[in-house]
Amino acid sequence: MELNRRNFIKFLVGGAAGIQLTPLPWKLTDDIAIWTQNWPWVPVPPVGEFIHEKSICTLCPGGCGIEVRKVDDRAVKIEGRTDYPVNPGGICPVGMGGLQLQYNESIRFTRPMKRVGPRGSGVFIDISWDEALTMLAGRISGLREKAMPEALAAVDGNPARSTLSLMIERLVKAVGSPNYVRIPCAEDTYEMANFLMQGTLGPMAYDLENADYVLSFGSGLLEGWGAPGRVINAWGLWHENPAKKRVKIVQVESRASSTASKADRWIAAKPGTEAALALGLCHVIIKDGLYDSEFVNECSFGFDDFSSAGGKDRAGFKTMVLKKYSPAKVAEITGVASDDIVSLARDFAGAKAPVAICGKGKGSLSGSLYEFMAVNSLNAITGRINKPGGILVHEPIPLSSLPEIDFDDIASQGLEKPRFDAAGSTKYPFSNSLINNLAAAINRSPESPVDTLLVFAANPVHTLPDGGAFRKALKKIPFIVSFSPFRDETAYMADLILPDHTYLEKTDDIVWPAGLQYPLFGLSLPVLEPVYNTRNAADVILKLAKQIGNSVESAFPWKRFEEVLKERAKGLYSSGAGLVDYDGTNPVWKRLKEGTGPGPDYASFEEMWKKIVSGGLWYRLEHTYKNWDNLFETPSGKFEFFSSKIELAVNAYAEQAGIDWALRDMGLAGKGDDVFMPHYEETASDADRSTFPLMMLPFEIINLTSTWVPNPPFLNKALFDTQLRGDESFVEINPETAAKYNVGQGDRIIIKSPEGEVRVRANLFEGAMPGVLFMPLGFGHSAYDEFSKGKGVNPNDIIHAGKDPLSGYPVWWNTPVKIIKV
Amino acid sequence: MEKGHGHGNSYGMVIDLDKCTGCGTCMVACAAENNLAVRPDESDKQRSITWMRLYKVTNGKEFPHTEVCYFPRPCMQCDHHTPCVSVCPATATKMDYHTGIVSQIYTRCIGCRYCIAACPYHARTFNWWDAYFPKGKGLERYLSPEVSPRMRGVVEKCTFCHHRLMRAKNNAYAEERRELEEGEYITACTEACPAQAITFGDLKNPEHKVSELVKSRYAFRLLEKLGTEPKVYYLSTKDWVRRMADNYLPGEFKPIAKVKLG
Amino acid sequence: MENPATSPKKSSKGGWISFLKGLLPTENGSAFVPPFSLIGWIFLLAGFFGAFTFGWVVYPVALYSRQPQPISFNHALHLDPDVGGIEGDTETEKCLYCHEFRDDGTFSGIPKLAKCTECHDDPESPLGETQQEKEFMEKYVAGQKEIPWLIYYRQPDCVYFSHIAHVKMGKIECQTCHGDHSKTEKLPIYRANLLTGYSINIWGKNIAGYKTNTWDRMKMDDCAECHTKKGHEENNACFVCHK
Amino acid sequence: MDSALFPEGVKRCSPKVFLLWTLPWLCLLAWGGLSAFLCLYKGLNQTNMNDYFAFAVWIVFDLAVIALGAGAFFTGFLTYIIGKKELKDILNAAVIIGFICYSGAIAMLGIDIGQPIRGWFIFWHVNVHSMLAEVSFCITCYLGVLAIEYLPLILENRQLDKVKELRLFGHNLHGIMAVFAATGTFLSFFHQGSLGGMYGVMYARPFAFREGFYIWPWTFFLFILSAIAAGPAFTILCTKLAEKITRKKLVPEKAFQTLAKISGWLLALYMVLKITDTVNWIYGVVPRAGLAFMDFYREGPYGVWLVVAEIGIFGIIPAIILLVPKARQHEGWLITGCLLNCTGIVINRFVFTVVSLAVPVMPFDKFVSYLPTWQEWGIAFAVIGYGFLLFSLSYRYLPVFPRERELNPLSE
Repeated sequence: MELNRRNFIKFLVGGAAGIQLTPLPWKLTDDIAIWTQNWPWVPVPPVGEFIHEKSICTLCPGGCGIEVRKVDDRAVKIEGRTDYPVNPGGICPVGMGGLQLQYNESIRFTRPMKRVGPRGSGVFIDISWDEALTMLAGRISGLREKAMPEALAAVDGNPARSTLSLMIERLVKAVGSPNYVRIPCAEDTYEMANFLMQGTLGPMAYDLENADYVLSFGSGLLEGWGAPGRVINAWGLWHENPAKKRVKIVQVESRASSTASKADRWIAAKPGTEAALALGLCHVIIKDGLYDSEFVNECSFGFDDFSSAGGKDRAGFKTMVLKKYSPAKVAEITGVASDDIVSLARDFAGAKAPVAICGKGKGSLSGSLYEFMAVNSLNAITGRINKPGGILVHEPIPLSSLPEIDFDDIASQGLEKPRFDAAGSTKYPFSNSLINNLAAAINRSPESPVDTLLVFAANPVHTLPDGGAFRKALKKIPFIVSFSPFRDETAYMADLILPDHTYLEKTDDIVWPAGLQYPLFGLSLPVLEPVYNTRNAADVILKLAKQIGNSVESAFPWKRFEEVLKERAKGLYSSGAGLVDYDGTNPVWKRLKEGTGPGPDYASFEEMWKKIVSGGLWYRLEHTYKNWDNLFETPSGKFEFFSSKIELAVNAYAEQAGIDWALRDMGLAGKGDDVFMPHYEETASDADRSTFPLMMLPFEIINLTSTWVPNPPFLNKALFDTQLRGDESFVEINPETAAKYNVGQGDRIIIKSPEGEVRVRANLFEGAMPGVLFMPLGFGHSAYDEFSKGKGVNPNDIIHAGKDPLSGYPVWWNTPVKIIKV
Repeated sequence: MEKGHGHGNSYGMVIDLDKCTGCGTCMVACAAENNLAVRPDESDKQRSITWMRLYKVTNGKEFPHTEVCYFPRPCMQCDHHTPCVSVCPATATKMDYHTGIVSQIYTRCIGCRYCIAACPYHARTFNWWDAYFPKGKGLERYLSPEVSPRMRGVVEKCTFCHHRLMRAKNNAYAEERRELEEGEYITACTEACPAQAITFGDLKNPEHKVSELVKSRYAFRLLEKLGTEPKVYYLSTKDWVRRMADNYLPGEFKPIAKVKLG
Repeated sequence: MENPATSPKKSSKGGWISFLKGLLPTENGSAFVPPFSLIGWIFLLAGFFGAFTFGWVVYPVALYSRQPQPISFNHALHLDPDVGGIEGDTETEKCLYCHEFRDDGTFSGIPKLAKCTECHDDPESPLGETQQEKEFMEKYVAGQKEIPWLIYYRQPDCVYFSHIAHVKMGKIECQTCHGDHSKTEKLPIYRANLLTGYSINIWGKNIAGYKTNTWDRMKMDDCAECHTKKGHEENNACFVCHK
Repeated sequence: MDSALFPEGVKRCSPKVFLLWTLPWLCLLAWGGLSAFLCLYKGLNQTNMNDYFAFAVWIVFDLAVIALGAGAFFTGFLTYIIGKKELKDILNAAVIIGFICYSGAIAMLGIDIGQPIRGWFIFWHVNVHSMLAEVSFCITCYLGVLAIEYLPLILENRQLDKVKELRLFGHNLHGIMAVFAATGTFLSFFHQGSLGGMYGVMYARPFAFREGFYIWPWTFFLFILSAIAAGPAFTILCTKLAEKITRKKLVPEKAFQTLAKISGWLLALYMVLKITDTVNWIYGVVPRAGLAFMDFYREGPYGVWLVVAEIGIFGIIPAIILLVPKARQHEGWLITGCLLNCTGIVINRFVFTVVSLAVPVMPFDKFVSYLPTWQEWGIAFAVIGYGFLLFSLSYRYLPVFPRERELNPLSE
């Protein structure tokens, strides 16, 4: 019986038959199917115990309360807190996507590093913390030995008033350098305006929830302005009952943003003419006698004409406004119909609790001083200052200030030297930092005056609206240190990386969330163990100070950052007021109206501190409304429509070469007494309008970060394909304008400005003002990972930045451009 | 009005479009809650996986009278003759008459995409790729164990965060309860919405706010004429917005007389 | 085309019968050669039974891995009233002593080291002298390292299972699904399906999927069967057990 | 060289020529093979399908070939059940074409689904309400039937025929072919219908939705009718093509004429019903959804011309051609008629698949366009290549056309 072909076939046939009668083929089929259900390359999230940790989001100055849901030690979700007064439950998309910033190795620095590749290549090698600190301490001490401590400069993007930013400023000062520079934001302009007209230093505080008529001059209430969790919640409240809607929202903006198009009324004023509009409204209100005579007569200065020392007759605010801002004229300037101006003014003045607010977009970009003053005047003449639903004027939050530094000789000599950005000089008397000037100074001089630059929580290379000036300046700075936890564009330019924790891993404080109408001190707590070898920047500063020694060391007598926070909190306790418990049942803004609140809900400082550390906040309900007679700290002791401070400053500067020169040099087009009062200045531009017939205006959207914080990839899902398609971002352009250049939907165009050009696609949008191109901020990263790198273009690259008169802040809303169809 | 079949609950959602600001937090919350796959390029909206998707509509008027409105669109959990359920050949999707929620079982789905074709709301998306979790990036560390990540080649859709219902039940059981209070079970998007534009609850339970809201004169649903009886309702005082929600023959649409404000 | 077999006329009548006849070997008709010689049958059957035994005997063994647990554990000893400190009026309560419910109603499953160290916190704590016990103290307790237990009854990721719903609300005994472990002195070898990674306890020890006890198998049908038997058809809805 | 395998007494080209002839089809197969590999290994991202075009070119092809393959069961039905004996001469060809169409379609479906390995869930976890389940069941079973119908022909190969038991087996299979023809007919009627049902039941898609009789929407019956109208036409086309290529008369004209006549009548009947259905839809389903007929054709490349083409040019005209004896007896006209007929059915399947999905239902939803990738084309064309190859091989080695020998006597 040999095994020939036929028999072998029989053998196989038998086998085939036999196997059918066993489980093998059937179980195999099933198992292979089950294999596809459990493919090894599909991640299986580990199970464990669910834990919830409360903290505060510090991705923006809004400081919303967040609760992090964890599985054992792994964070799996961020949710809004309902037991935190700023945001009752909701947060913004960025905060919601926060975990993608925490758990993404390719956008984070995992340990200290030093540069090996060429600048900007982002090639670093790992080093130890000791090595890194020694390197930096050595460099700084070196500068001090060379008696040029001022060559140390710091760029700080942490919220103003935050303890960390104080520590950074303190470090720079202690070393002996005046060059502590901040990233400018709307609040800086706002505080300047307040300082000039009210003499107060308190932060921006709008009682939105209690207002019944909100006139917003470009504030992106729905684009992430202030604390998004709070403002958007307020929006919800305003629309609670459609049947009897109480609140009216009016948006002044040149583009149908979410805010503009969802508002009850949209006033489309040309960008940069808001001041004129505000004054136009004042005109109507004054003319119709709708203004608050009590406030104007009793508590204000410079409303009516007056004669100054020496019997010189001066024209007051009233005269100026009546003379120069008639609806007709304003209509001409702003492009808003004069009837609209009139009706708007009457609605505003007629409302029970109106408030006019300013700070364009998210408020993360600087504003125009005179515009803010004009809006302030609008609130003033209607008597909306320190009234429920109006603007609340507060003392700064009573945190105790850090002990005085006793400077050694090197330091004090260094501090004598002028700031590189000339902020606070006679030319820019009211600004305390001008980053655009710093860049200019460096670019101007052959050798960078800055030797060592420390960068904290900032990505100026990408976020500054300066047409790339700062990026250029960085190339000249010999030594750059980045404290960023993220691999951002600025960090790529750095020589030394001292990575900070992410906001979920570190202790930090929120001092007065942006725009909130009552004082609040929040504590952001580490809800996660640091996943990488990073350190809280504040603790790094403490270590650094030790190593530098001398007066620097003595300026930082603390071991850990928590000690500093606790020490500052002592001030809250000694203020003898404030609450640390909040259960979310009765919103603070409701209780605020009474102006009185229960006494402190803690007996001792230790008790208060323990509660703050657990609950995360301290806030105060007491507020004295309408205390106009003792509220203002101006030279006149009144609200100054006519700012004596400006007058003094201008005259002081004029001593050098006469008033006309002074005005010109300060960038003022206005003449005479106008310049001391809120007035409209046409934004100066050196560009030739015939070659650049169009305007480009960058805008912010809530589901795309435009600050130093990377964009969580989840948010890309929420972008429309008319905002980003593939790697191309879109510019919003009015169909009418598009037709002129025969540009169709989706066409590729080049936008050219004096600073350069970018390639984008066109999105035809009726809501865009004709003649203006609108580009979203936040695209065009050259750093980070595949989720954002190389996606779209960054309008900042082509912004033709001017200077705001008097304040000197960058003007980003006036870029002349032309388009070329590809 | 009697919703759903049999007894039990009929969970539904009411979205106030006047409150909705189009911020997209609902989308992000949904993605984070349900382990949605994120690819480097999410700009191809025909292939990007979203359970809750925002549609942007404008009234088409020219500058400066343009108005924009956003339609957040989860799965409608159609109550009647659910289009996707009857067509699925492998019984991978079913309507649970005790919750009114339409399930989708990824491990059962064979990826024929018939359900996608049958759904007029585009509420269903297909996994064209393997989930994107490159080695060494560590993205998978934020995944929640409550929702199973999907494999390539299957269809997925909004589940009304069904796992949250299970979570709520577990909590109740721990307290020896069987019945859930209103608000104990809400979806991630409802919870996240900073404008409180979304209300979630049991349409069958007169106590629940939703059953009140759906009676509003401003309430409407998407493509009601098709008779799919969605359990997702919308509210808007704007006629042009309500008109956007369905196809109308000339003269068919009945505007609501504007109510006086204040 | 002389071949009559293919010409339609013939085949049209009595197709069936001749068809079957053709298959059988028949003696009559001298020209006829039986299709299967004896040797042919031998080969056929050899193939048949070879495959048969392979499918029933070899395959089931080859399909599963064999992994011992990191260290041994003696349920019986821990539950012994004279030895272990484990209390509880009912069997279930005793199980829950270590395999406990969390406050949010979730189930902790296999205890974490912390649970063990509640009793075995220091060298003085009650413990035997075996090598395994030494290793437990040194490697895990001292080293604060979680024990990488292999879990027999871990369902795949697509499955959601609420213990509290079954144990607390459904009043189901632990052993109904897990069998009685209170008497076991050592942990069985862990066996996982090499293709699917499923523990053998899920698909069932019997290759044919045949089960005698309720705890022999933990497939979907077993859950459904019990739900139906207990009159809880509503719990057979997909999303009740799938996530 | 391989002449030993040829059917007796017929002439076949030389192996070289034959190889040359198969080359292009082999290339198509290779292209398809590569595409298939990519789609199975990397996933369906290799295609241009998306969540708007969930079904695309593959499904269009599937539906088309299945409809055109209907010639097999219908010819079988006419031959064995109705007893049109003259069709025996073309039946083998019809069966092979059917087999090609169905096996091709099933192969494509296997790649089209996202989880092929779990494909059998359709059968194991079947949802009886799903038309797709019905389709899957029927076409798989029917493919089996076709295989059985194909088998005896294979066994008639000259060499295989030498093995006695095989010959007996084949011979007896022949005997009971009527049974399978009946089964095939039953199965086919159902799945052809269910394919139409698939679209008819998508009642949230006003473009495709139809009312109907009991659980079956009108499209169910329309699809059956259109399939049996086009199937024979396609059989005629293929056979004619074979005749042209081989430069031989393979089938007596009578067979063609019978098929053409029947096809013509069925097409005419189909057209009547199709038009009624369309009108009924325009005044029923469409306005109820708040739409007007023209709304479906406002955007994109799919205009009303599609309707005109489908019903007019590729419906009524071929019907007339095939019904007028004078016309259909003229070969040129016959072929034109059959071509138009088949094209019409393909358009119909295309419209129901692609246009149904392309037309947005939500008012604020936008129209998106779709073009297949080379991978999609590759798999689609592979089916054609496979068809040509299998038919050529069958023709070369099997007595596909029983009358070939007498129609083309070898000149010694």
